[in-house]
Amino acid sequence: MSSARRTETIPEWKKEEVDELVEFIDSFASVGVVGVAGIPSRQLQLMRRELHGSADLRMSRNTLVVRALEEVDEGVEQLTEHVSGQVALVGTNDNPFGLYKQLEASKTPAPINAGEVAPNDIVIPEGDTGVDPGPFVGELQTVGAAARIQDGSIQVTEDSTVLEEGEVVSDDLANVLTELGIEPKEVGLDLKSVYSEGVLFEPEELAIDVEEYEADVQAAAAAARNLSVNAGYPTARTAGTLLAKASGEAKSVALHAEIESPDVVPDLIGKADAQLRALAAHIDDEEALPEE
Amino acid sequence: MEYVYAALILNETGEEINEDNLTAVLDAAGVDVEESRVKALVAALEDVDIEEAIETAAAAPAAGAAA
Amino acid sequence: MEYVYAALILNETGEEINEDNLTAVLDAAGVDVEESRVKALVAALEDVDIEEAIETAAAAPAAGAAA
Amino acid sequence: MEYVYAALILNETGEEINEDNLTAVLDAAGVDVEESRVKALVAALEDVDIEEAIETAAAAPAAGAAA
Amino acid sequence: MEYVYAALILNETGEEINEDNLTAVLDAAGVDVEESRVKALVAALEDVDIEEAIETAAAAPAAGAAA
Amino acid sequence: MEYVYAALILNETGEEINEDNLTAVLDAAGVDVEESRVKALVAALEDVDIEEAIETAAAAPAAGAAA
Amino acid sequence: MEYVYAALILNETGEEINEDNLTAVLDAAGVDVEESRVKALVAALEDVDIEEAIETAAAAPAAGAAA
Repeated sequence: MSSARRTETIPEWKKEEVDELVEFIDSFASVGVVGVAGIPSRQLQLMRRELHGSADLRMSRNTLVVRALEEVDEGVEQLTEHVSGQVALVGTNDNPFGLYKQLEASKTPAPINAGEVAPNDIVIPEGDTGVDPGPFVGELQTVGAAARIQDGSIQVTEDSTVLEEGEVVSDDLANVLTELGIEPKEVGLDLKSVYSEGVLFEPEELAIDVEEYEADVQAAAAAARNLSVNAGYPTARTAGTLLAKASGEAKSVALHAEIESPDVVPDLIGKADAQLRALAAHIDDEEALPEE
Repeated sequence: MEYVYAALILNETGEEINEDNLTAVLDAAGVDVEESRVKALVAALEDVDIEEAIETAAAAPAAGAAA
Repeated sequence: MEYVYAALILNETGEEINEDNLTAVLDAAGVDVEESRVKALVAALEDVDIEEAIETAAAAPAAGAAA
Repeated sequence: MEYVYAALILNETGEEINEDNLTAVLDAAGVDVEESRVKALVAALEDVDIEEAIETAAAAPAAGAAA
Repeated sequence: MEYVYAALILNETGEEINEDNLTAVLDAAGVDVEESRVKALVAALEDVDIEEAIETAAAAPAAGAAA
Repeated sequence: MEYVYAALILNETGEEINEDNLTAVLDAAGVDVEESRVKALVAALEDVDIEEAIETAAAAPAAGAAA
Repeated sequence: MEYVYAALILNETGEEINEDNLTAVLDAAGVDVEESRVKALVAALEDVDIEEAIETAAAAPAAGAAA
């Protein structure tokens, strides 16, 4: 205790808190900052429980979090720029990409209130609103939706972007969205940045396009199949294809060469017949083709 | 349809498709050849590009028979 | 293809598809007949139902379209 | 089809596709070789570009699908 | 591809597709046989129903179209 | 694409597709392994049904991965 | 298929596809490497333009086209 640095006077409890935060940071391979704004505390407890085992959340005063990050140093202090507003530290020994995926998946839609900033473009989708004709059609039009009365109800005639990302939600719009049950916000732990084993990841770097990887796997599998078959190197997965290819080649050669082999004679007969009918189609003379 | 096949054989061998040749082929096959049909066929084929006509068929041969 | 055409002519006329008949038809068409091909064809046709082969081919859509 | 496969092996190895070579390959495979079929095969392949025939099969499977 | 052709010949003739038989066929065709490739082929074919593989190809030309 | 190939080797051998195994395979191939790519691949493949993807590739053979 | 994937990794990284390198990669993936399969693969790839082979769709049903 006596050896502790004391360059400034801070209360003992703060020191202990910082020590605990340092311990938290040190105990995980990856540490990140998550936004927790707008999450009701009950929901937050639920999320924390769901993360249990794969990641831990630690909340504290931002000033103390910054102090702890700076104390650990080693690169993790780069996270301090994200420590503002309602945030928490998240730590995991799992893959940071996996953490991001898990956090994204746990987000749930939520209504947006008047005065809030739109986190993304807000769109009222085309379709039947299910609302009976009345003043609501005017409210829709006022906020910028293409709406009219049709078939006994109010219809939105095309996808209408009623607010762009970063703009503030008006009272009118909030009311319309509530009426339509549109929840444009995604509430959940919002990963702002992760420091993992020497690398700082931004969320856009952590967002994985699974479909792209799936396409890559398909392409890789196709490449291997192609190489195996085209090089004539049989594997358990391609032996059947190789056999089929070889037999197809033989058949093709037999047909081209018109080899009188039992395997292709039926095809040759079919071909002759097709040719016959093709030629006959050019003959427009009953006397030449009385059978037709 | 044997008359048309006879024409196809001649086409394949490069022989002229005329009355004599057609009759000879059909004769050999035991056909009781009708002169008027032979005449009509020769006339009808005069303006037909046989290779072109049968190529369409050759492109999509009898897969059915194979399968 | 002339060997197959010859067989089909015989099939149309109801004559037996044997070496002699095939050779006669091909001869008449001016073909320099190869006995081995005639033999091979006759052997191959032993197990083939010609009518069925034609019908199957005709039933196949593309072949039909081509014809 | 074993006769054709034998020809394709010879084609692949660059050996001449003649009666002796075909017979040797088929013999080795335990085939009771019929001379006439070997002759017919050699005759039929004389004017055929085997590589092209193989490639046509690989390159235009659409025809197969259509048929 | 000659190794695969050789396997198909043996399949047609009903002979066992083993290293000895494959080597004999390839030898006869003048192939400088590589034991490892023969082994690999035999191993790969162990669990394959050859007839089915061939038939699948003939019966499902749609896959060809996809290519 | 080498990272994906490495994953497919592991899939084929039944080994777990994790960071250590991928890194080992890539290392052995002389790849200067980027840890973050390995991590991303592991995370992404958790949500990919690899066998299904392989089967899709087999059913509709297409141009493989251009290097 | 793991042997082929190993070759594809080496191809991608520009390393030579030889027995030693293939074995190293497969070893690292926990494969109980069979020398004969490695040899066979190296032999099979010797005369192959890998890039081209990868890109050429290996459609099984060449038979489709033939038929």
